[in-house]
Amino acid sequence: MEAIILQVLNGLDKGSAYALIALGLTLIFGTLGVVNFAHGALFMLGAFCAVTFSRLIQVSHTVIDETQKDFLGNPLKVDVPYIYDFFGQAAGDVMIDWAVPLSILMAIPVMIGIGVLMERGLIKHFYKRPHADQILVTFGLAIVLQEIIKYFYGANPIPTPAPDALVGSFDFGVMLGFDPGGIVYPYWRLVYFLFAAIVIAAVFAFLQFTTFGMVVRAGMADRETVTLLGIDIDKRFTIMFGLAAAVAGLAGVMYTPINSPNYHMGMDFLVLSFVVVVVGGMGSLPGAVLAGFLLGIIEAFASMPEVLNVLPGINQIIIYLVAIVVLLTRPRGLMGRKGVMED
Amino acid sequence: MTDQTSNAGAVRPQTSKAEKSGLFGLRGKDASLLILVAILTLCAPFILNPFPEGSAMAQFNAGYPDLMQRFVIFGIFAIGFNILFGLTGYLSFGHAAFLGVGSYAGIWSMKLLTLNVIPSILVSIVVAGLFSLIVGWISLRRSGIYFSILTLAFAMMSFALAYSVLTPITGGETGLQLKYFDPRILDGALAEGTTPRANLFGLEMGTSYELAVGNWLFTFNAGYYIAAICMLAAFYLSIRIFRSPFGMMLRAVKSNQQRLNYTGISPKPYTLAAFVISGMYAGLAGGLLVAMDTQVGAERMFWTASGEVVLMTILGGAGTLIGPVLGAGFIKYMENIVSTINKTTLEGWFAFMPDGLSDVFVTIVYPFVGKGWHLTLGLLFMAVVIFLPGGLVQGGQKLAAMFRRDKSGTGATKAAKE
Amino acid sequence: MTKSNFTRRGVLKTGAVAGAGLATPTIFTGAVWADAHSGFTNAPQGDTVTLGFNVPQSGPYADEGADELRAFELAVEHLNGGGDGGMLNTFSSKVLDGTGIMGKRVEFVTGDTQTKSDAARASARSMIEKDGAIMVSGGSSSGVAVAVQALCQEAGIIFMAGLTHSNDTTGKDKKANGFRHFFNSYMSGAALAPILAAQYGTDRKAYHLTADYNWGYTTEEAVRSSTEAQGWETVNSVLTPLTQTDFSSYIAPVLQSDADVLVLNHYGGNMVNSLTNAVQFGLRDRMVNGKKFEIVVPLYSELMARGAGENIAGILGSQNWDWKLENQLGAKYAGTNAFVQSFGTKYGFPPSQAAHTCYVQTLLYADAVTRAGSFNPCAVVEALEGFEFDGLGNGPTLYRADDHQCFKDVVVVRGKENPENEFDLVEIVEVTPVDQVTYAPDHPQFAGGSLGTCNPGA
Amino acid sequence: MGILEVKNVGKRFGGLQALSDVNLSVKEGTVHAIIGPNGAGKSTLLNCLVGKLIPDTGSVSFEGQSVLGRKPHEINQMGISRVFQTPEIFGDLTVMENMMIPCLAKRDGAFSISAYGAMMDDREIVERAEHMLEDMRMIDKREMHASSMSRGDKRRLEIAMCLAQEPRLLLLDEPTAGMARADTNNTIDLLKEIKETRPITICIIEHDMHVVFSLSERITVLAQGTPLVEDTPDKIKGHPKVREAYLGEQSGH
Repeated sequence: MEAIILQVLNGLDKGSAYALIALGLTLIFGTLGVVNFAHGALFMLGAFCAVTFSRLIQVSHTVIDETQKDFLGNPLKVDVPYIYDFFGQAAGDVMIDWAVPLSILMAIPVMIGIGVLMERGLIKHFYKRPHADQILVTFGLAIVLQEIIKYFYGANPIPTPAPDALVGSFDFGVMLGFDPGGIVYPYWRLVYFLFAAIVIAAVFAFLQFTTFGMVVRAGMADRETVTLLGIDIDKRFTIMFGLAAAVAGLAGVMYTPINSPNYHMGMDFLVLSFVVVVVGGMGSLPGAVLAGFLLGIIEAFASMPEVLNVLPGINQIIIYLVAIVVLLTRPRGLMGRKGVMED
Repeated sequence: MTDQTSNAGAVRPQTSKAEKSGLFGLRGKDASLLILVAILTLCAPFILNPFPEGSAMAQFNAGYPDLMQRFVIFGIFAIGFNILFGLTGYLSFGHAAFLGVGSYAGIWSMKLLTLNVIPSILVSIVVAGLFSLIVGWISLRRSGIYFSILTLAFAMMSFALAYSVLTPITGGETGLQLKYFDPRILDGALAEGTTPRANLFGLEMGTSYELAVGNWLFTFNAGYYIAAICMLAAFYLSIRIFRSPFGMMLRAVKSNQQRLNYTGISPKPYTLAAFVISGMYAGLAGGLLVAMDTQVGAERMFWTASGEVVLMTILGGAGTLIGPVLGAGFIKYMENIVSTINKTTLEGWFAFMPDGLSDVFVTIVYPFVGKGWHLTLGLLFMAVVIFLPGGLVQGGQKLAAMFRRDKSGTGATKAAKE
Repeated sequence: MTKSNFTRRGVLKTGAVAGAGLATPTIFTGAVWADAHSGFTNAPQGDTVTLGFNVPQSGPYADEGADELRAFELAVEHLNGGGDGGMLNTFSSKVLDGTGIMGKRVEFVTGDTQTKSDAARASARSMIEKDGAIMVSGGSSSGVAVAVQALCQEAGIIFMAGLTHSNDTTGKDKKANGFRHFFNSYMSGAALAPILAAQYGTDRKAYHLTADYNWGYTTEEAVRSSTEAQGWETVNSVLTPLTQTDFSSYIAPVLQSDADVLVLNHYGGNMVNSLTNAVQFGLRDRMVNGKKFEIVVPLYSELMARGAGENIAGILGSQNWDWKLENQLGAKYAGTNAFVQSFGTKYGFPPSQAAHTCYVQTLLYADAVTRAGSFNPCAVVEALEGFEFDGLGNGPTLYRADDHQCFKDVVVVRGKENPENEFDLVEIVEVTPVDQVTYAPDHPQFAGGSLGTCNPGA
Repeated sequence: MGILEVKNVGKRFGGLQALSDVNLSVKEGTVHAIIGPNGAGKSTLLNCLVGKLIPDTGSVSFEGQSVLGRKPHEINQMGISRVFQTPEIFGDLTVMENMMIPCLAKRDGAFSISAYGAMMDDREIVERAEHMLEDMRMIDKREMHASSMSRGDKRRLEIAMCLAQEPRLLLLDEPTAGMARADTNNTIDLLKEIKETRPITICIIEHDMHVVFSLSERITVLAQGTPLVEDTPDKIKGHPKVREAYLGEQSGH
């Protein structure tokens, strides 16, 4: 029982990441009709916003400490962050400790900026071009973005820990009446799940309750009519792109304490996020979220030793197997609409 | 010299008036294109080695057997992919699986039957064809992005299984290689410790003939020529398919499936046939890879490998005859040549400059070569698709058009076109 | 007309200077050069010799590749008499004198393996066919090492493996032309087991998470058999996909089991992520059966430790070499400081074990050629087989003739609780002496292969 | 016994009874029009005839054979061709190629691989297609891309493609919808010509009464999913039930 609850939690947690990335992807994919292979790169850029932020607030000046030696026997150079000078050591340490959550403040404007820049500078010119051209240009862009990150940050993963208060895990089971130690779950993963839930809810609320959102939803359903109504759909598409980039970026920021970010993490998630979007159904936001959680949970269960003993290797293929079964039984994924990206 | 399908079927009125077929049943432009490609392929050892050995530019020479083989083999792969994607518009994102399955089949044929490459290539084609029949039969129930994801799913499952659970059959991480103690029922046993080598009735694939002209060294490699002949055959066949009723049906599938259905034609068998044909092309490419270099690793089925052939085709010009081959050459050249340029090489190039200046140049160029070759590749993808929407072929056409405009009225145009 | 399986490009490449004197282009057939080469692939002509350094420059191991490349460049510099000479000064064999190899200046070409066996072979073939490399070295995974080793065997040149840890490289896939200085899965297991028993007791229950590919299998098998020999029990072992990034669903069942040790048979990104996830789930602070829960990582690397950050604190693993060896354990490991000194001076930080093994391999090759008096691969093989040496940082070492594997002490390390800087993340716990990690050439974990005979190529 | 017999056909979409108890008999060699106000179920009925929809109840038979359960291309091969409301042609192909495809379908059936011989070497098909284009006075446009033609020409091409298969029954779904008056008249003339020169039955769904009354010999009026009356055009014109059905909604027609 504990094992099952734990795997559901794991599934929800994996699912949150899938759902967040897929949500942004399907906003672009389903509304703008653009196959965006650079979406994984946006996720990666978000993660590196966190890395950059925590480096920025640790920008230091060097003090030579004659009492200590480095590995070659020279006097040791000690770095003192400027932030100590500004806020004092105690406040500075707190800020460095909370760098990841704080970097959300930086990531939102940066990611929206990148998204808008991408759309205005590049994607805009590709709305009318064939999907093949969109694939080529966004794939090229994804490579360029990740190579730039590699140039500055290297290829190795960069540890970006959660704040000390949120490190460690939480005995969930005791609350539910299980034995202590039965269901222990890391704080940060719970934070991630809650965060994802909030972002997803915010995106849905935005689309549901604002005029802007209504127009966009109308545009998803029938783009031509909306254009005929004299609404400047282009401008809205730009904003949508910025929004999608921000969602992907935030997913990346908060993901850094779970797994150390590296420059190709976007590519690792790219294929999976396409699978999630398509299983959810093209043009359906709830579909993307549902598929994200569904695939997350199924993946978690497939990696249980009990399952693997019966079906060795099922963990290798389960996501793809589920995708095939879903697409064969439901022609347009779980909640897809007719005619979106079907030709 | 290169033409797009859209006006490819483009049959001029006079040609339909029972003009007798030209080269192997090809007419006019098609025949010239085939001849041109044949000349380029057969003279590749010269064309790809324009710089003398030992010179600073020798770095850019691509006329060594391995790369030449890769050019033509991935050319075959892309030509086959183009039959599916360029004609029917169905974007398969899992074609590398057929290449991989073909390779595994090929190496097992060399392990179990004989080191001769002919049976091995045939086995590759057949097995890849059967596998693509199964995958295609299932995946073609859906269209558009749903089809792409189904093929992707099959390919990723193939990769994941080959890398892990199927290790006894595929060798997993370390891949499959030939051993002297493999059974090989059609060949005599090899002496202990010898290295088994793929051959064509005794002619080993690695055999090379070297020709030195002054400082130039040209390598004529048996394996390359066998692969090149396969490529020419594959290219010829693809022209025939493009021009055939079958090819027209495939373009009709891309254009309007609804009308096709109401014209009494079932699109599915046509797309399935195209899928299987392109799967067999992939199998041929896989078989040739094994014949040239007797080793298979599961990575060649990873999704990035499937993505690569998509990029090759689009980069060269999807739906054009020669585009995919150009795209394949372009990407493989970047991968194999640009990635080997290191700092020392750069310093060599800019050595003629004053110290400070050469450092500046090295610093500017360095991020784009060697370990930064991916960056250059990404930038070039974007540049091509932004400036040449029809791919490299369109670039060629633009150049040709410029050339023609310059010469117009001189009469040279006609001569050049003949 | 001559038949050759691989070209002798080196002939012309270096002979070009002479050829340039010809005013009119003359057509030669290959036969003209027949008397100029000495019966093996890429025999160096003129006054230079070309080595090929094939390392991952893109993909997840790019940083490790970059470090290997730094070491290669340093080795070439030292061989050509540049710098401070590094380990040439401490190497027990004294034939290398800083004039290149046998008086020929060492040049090198580089390539990108992308950590894919296909790409690695393509890159190696370009070095052999185009650049006339006489030896290929480098690499960061066993898949690549096995693939390139087989290629070098076919081509008739020497392969000096870089970082490759799977038993297969000198086990079922061993080749006469290939040599491995790095240690292997078996040695990791054998070195770790006694120390694990000493540190954590003999009554332990281990849970293995294993990367689902060859290296993972051999490592798990090695660690498993040697810990079981110490009295440990293996309660479970689960295979994880190579492409996995989030290991939470594999870690959670560990909490449900009664295991008190988690062994992570992972490398690279897998290891960074699985360890980070395991620590997130509080495994490091967990108590089971009244014992403190422990995590073990059989193969450690500095770069992975850097990626995992503070999560590695207190976690045991094994290494081929560590830059602090000589400082902490004395002159037995001479060479270490000399290497660290020249590497650190040139690049500003201490070298990784991948850099060390690549540097040493290059020196060993150069030394073997010089001792053999020939670049002929068969002569080199003969010179390296059974070669005993010292002063290259690992203490006395043997290149065993039976499988071309180096036998030397294995370093057992532990992640530091409070690292002082990002290059000093592990502390040396103990060194397991060489005789404890030596195995018979026909050990079952290495069965199924044969070296074959050396191949000098054309 | 008509060439097309529709008996008791019913079709339901969720809560909407689109068709109920439809009976229809189209006599061979006639032009039969189906008219009715918007939402009367005309298009649903047509889709049931060509296999795009499967009726919930009843039967549809063509020349005595049931069409139910057959796929659209199979029904087409039985001898029924369909013209769409917006012309459905192969936009990326040339006019000549557009023409050759139905010729091939006629000769080779639903699927045949001839991947080797060049299309243009197939004398029989080329001649047949050229002949058809000449008939339709489109031969001068043979090298044009179909998508670049005017709407009237697209319609003409689509009809030509249907005729090339020599169908026994031609179904037309509002063939003049969205056309200018001149194009409409051209289309009427074309259809008249077809009727006179070919042994073919035509079933037409149309809004435009001008078209209906200039062409048809029998008219079925559909309202709310059931046939109201079936008679000759003259009788339909003054029929009280028809007036009733149209009045209030679209008496303008």
